[in-house]
Amino acid sequence: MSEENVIAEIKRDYINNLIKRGKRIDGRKPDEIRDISITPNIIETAEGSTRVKLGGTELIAGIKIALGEPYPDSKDKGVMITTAELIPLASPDFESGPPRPRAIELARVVDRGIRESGAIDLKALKVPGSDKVFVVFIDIYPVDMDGNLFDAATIAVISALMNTRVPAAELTAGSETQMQDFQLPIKYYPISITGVKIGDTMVLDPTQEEEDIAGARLTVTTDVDGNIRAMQKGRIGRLSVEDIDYMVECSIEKGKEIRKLLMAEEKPSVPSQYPVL
Amino acid sequence: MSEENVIAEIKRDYINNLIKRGKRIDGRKPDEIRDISITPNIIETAEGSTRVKLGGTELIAGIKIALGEPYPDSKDKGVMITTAELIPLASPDFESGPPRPRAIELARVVDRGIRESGAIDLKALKVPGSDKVFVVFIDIYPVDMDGNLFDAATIAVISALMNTRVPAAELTAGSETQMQDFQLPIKYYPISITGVKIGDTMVLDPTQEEEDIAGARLTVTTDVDGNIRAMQKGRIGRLSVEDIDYMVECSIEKGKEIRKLLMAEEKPSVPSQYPVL
Amino acid sequence: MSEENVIAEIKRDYINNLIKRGKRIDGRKPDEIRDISITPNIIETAEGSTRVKLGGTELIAGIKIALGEPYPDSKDKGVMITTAELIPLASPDFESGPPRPRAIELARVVDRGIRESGAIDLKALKVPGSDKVFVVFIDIYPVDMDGNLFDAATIAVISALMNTRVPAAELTAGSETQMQDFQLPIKYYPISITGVKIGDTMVLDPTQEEEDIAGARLTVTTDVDGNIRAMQKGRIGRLSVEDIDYMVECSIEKGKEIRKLLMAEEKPSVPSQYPVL
Amino acid sequence: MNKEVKLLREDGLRLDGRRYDELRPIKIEAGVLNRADGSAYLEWGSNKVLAAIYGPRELHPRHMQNSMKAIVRCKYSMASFSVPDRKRPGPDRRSTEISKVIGEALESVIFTEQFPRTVVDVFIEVFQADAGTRVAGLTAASVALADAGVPMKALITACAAGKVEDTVVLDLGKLEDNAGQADLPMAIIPTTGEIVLMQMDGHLTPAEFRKARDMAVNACYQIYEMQKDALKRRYAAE
Amino acid sequence: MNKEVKLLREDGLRLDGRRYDELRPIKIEAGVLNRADGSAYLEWGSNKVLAAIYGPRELHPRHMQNSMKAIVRCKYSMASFSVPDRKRPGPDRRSTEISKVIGEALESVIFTEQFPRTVVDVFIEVFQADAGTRVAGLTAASVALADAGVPMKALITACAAGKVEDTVVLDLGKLEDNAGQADLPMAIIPTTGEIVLMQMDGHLTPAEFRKARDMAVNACYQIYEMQKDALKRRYAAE
Amino acid sequence: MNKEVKLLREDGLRLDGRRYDELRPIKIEAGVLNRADGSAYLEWGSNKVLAAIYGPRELHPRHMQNSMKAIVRCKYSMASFSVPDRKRPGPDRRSTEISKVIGEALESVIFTEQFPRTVVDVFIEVFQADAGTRVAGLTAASVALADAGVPMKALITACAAGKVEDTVVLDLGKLEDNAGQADLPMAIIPTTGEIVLMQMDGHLTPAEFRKARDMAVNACYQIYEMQKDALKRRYAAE
Repeated sequence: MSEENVIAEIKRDYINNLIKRGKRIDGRKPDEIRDISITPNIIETAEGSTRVKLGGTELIAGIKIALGEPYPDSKDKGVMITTAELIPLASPDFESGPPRPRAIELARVVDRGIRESGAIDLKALKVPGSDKVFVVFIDIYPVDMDGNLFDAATIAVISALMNTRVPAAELTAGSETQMQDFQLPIKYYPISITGVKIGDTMVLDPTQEEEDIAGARLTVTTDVDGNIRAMQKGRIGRLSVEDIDYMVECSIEKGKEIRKLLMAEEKPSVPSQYPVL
Repeated sequence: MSEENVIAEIKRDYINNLIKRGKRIDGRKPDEIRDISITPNIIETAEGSTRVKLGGTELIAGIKIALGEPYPDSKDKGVMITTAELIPLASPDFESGPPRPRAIELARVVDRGIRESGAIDLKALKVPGSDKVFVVFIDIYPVDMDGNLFDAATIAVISALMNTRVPAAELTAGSETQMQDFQLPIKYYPISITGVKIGDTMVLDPTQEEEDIAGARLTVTTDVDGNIRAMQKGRIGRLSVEDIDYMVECSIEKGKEIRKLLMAEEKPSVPSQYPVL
Repeated sequence: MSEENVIAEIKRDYINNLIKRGKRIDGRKPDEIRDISITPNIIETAEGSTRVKLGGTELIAGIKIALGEPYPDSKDKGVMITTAELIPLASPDFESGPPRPRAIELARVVDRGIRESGAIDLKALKVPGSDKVFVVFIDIYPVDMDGNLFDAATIAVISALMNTRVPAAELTAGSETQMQDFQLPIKYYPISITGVKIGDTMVLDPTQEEEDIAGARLTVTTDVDGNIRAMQKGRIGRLSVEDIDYMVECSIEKGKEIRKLLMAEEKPSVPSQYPVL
Repeated sequence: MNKEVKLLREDGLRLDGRRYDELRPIKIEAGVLNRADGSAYLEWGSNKVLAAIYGPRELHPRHMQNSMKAIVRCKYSMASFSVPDRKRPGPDRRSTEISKVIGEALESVIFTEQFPRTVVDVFIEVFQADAGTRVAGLTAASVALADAGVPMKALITACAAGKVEDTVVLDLGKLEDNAGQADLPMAIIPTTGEIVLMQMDGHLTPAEFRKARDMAVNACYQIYEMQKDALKRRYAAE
Repeated sequence: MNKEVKLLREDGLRLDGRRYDELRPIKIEAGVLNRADGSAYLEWGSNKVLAAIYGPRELHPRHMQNSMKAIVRCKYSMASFSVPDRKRPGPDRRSTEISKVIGEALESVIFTEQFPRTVVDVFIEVFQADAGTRVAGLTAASVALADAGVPMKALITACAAGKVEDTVVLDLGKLEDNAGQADLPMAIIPTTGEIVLMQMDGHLTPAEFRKARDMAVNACYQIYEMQKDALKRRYAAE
Repeated sequence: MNKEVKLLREDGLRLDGRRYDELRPIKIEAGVLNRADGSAYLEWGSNKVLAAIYGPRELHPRHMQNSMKAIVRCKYSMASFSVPDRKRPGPDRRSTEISKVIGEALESVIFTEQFPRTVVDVFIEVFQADAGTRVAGLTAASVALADAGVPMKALITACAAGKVEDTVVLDLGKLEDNAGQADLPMAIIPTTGEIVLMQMDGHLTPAEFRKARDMAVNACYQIYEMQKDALKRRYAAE
């Protein structure tokens, strides 16, 4: 066994032993999530944007709006496309190149939460008197990866959508149906909560160190009514029925707290390491 | 020399010595082809399909029909596009990823046999009163690779084309030229026969083990009139003029037998290892 | 240190010492460029073409013209697209595959020289009475790489553009605005001069051996009026302000000589190793 | 979701005549391919799926090897003619995600520490697609792994439940999937009841979720018997 | 170039109120990321750029290693929402060229011989783009390299000058860049005055070129102070 | 195939004045490139083709090496301006197949066992294309291999025959190829008469096939003399 592996082994045992006693390396309880800082409107070139810090994890979501074609089977609805780029700037574990499974899973799980909860009123994105619709491009860029991208991304995306202005005037300029700019219509506010299994314990909002040694991961996205909109089990490992029921509960409960943060006019903000972005 | 190479060497000698005496490892004579089982209409989502078993080699061809644009230099003709995917499910020698030379050669040789023999009446695939034509997508999927994909693919494709129904009613629905569904018009029935050179002998319909040690490969596609429609020499190695003349003869002769199988109302069928597909 | 590295080291020292004494391995002075042979009209399938030999470096530029769409922000102008393929035929240092940074840099630096000097009168490439414009495809193929592709490419491209005939009759046949063929309108004749720093000396028009041991590279493209149209510093290394001023001077001066070659009705030609291409 | 499609008939049965908790017909056959180290063919309703295993085998290039355990690679893909509109060959985002979650589910039961530096390749090819290809593929792949003799803690078994017209039902068919309100594909280890794959999208109350989950888990036990049966027939044939 | 845009006001100042030789506001902060070995955030006018360093670290696959020195890899890229029309993710020809010249500029001051067989990865991400992203990115990357403790001969500093309405001006903004007559991005080693990056396109007489060059070089010295300041604040914070 | 084009004139000659069994003009020159280990330039009618050889040289990455023999890699490609409509750079399916069959033909005569673990790279670039680029490319590549000193059993030589207006003719030109009824490109080892490349598409009776084949083989002997001549001139020049 290499020296590197020995150190990893020791750390694994240490974290495991802590968690057996209901403790975590950063002092949190297993069901405690890290401080969340939400900074909307940070990118002027985007139609909507938000930076989220979730403990040491930092992530930017940006929204761009364009004119485009609807899907053939829903011609009266706008289109929403979600992409995540795991840029290697954010972590030594991310590599350059075309999107890999991990980035695709992240984008698709966030997308399902937004889409299945009907967060965006896509029917309001049809251009009247035209075959065109507005296309909402949601782009997710982790910039500092310390675990739990799923939840950070969902919060950032919902917040960015909430502050998105559809530049309809410019996009429909010169056409027969000149429109006014309008606020992107958001109907629901899904929030995801993710936990990983370490030993026999479900640990919420894991850090990178915790993810490194964790077994199964479960993400549960719930809506304002406490209903489930999306779930995703990931990573190698097994969950019990009880683990899952517990995560559903946590998602409903913690979702309420996070939704409050999102709605607050004054966003809470942990001290920012750098001033504006 | 590694142990693996030693075993390969021993097998090579064994097969070579057998063939010198006019025998093959599976008991066939050099000019004997394996049992053929043709099972048409196995895929309901395809417009046409056939599974072929050629000894231990198994392969599925599927046909899809779509509306599309004709080629600029033949605006009155339908379009035919042939693709082969050497999915790694079928052989340890196949790799994931974009089509490699071997898959491209397979698709193009099968395509030439079909195309050059005028097997499909492409003129019947123009949509009357429209710029559009029907596009015939031929897709070839080996699922178990025990040698001689070329011949298995040609048989499967011809059979699948024979049982292809053009869904013209659905594809032209709502246009000015509403059509009825019709059977894909097949005019000719090209059959390819492939042999490889082992030592001084041309060996027909080689197994994987035989391909592993063979020199040159020659595929000859002939039509119902005994004329040649396509040829392809492949692999590293040399052929004599006599080898080639012999393969032309074999193709004409064996082609007749296989064409009979194709035309038989009751398809012969070797016992299927699994029931339906 | 491997044997290969030792030999490289010895050669490096040798070239360095020569240059300290104002000499070069092929007998040139540091500010001397190699013999240039310009052979236009070598490819009949191209609308314009030129082969350039610059010492041991040989390169072909070809021009194709097609109909296409203008850029949205300059609807009254033709389009010019420059591509370089560093085909592995030309050098053991070139690899197969999609364009790599080096090929992209070459194409973009040549493109900027042509584009920024307004060499092609793009306004003359609008098809009257149509939304279409003529697209000028410039393709650069080094075939033998002995250093300084930038300058060889710029000369070859300018020469090829000078002998390009726009096949307007064929391209507009059948449309409402039938045009006559015409000569591609060339307004300016930018020439680039490239030098590399070896030790403390700027060495013009480096060979491959010189590039192998050189530090910074600077390319300066100047026009007929002695003004600067494009510059590109490349490679790892540093330049002084004096180095840069010197290269600007060289570009203006040598540019004049090369422009004379381009304009000469009888092109000078070093003995060609092979007759026609 | 199109509300105009009626998915439940007046007699309370589903469009295809099934009860709310009834599976579509399933057939499994193990060991159907010659070249693969293990294989299985599975039909589930109108789904037709092949799974093949290669390995444990040496992994190249070497710097991809893990010195502590085997790598499990899973590739789920759909034949171009498996769906109504021809699918372009090559992986898309959907199949990439499905490959990932199926591979992780399978690796959860493989004793990968027993053969470090190697790779176990799992290939799943869908030749005809109805709804539920991922649970069909995973169920087949699990049998194929057993057929290949890859050391596993247990077989795993997959099934989906969902919601149509406000009713929780088992194993959605294509029409139900397209017009339904929720889909919950799952995979469990029948011998322990643990969950190794779970995805959901749509709208479920916590009570509906528990109902759907229990329905899918119960169905897994039925399918597990078919998996074991296929393997017994396979061993008997040898 | 559109001649109808007026870039200089009647009072001789530029559209955004700057003098001809005035920089846009610049903010630099070092050490802003947890995971990277070194990092810097930089705002320059409306440009918002992050740079991160990973390495020196082992390079895989091994046949890419250089036994005599470290490899420096630079990847400059723009977030999809950093420009008015959404940019498709993935490298394009422009960003490939910029990555190349920035990487070469940086490698000109790194002591690569000190850590053979390794790679130093430089990642530059533009989140909001105004004109001048390459000089912004390079200036940030240089600070990030220092923050990472990568041994360097010196910091490098970048700035552009250009020409608008026949006037040589410093640090072109977006409107000026689009409608301007020349752009000259440069990077220098402030401690020696040597040039490590220089690109130009447009139309400059030799005299205009020298004027623009000197203007850019002088501005680099101002920016150099901000770089050192950012690093001092960073060390002070530790 | 367009039946309205007349390919044979009233005097029995072909559109370009050739007899039915007459080759187009061919020029071959060996050793035309400095950097390549071997090279040849060939004109054949209006085809203009360069071939270059690199190797035997070390193959990376190492796990691609064959410990028993050299790998032969062949890349045939067409310059973007070599055809009437600009060709997009990069390999297409046609050139991939041609690369494969040419590479296999060449490897049939190379003593690859003499230099295991290496690679011999064969690059063929078509700068101007008339019909018959693959036989032109293969004929050039064979000369280039000899020029490179790669140990070979023999030179190989390629030529095509075909059928136009029910007549078997040698070496189809572009018009004949487009409107013809069959094309039969072949390559032989002139010293033994063995065939190393053969492809056919169209419609030939067995008798026509034999006639076309013999015509192509006979022409190969003529071309073989030109190949040897080019190599002699090359050696004389040294």
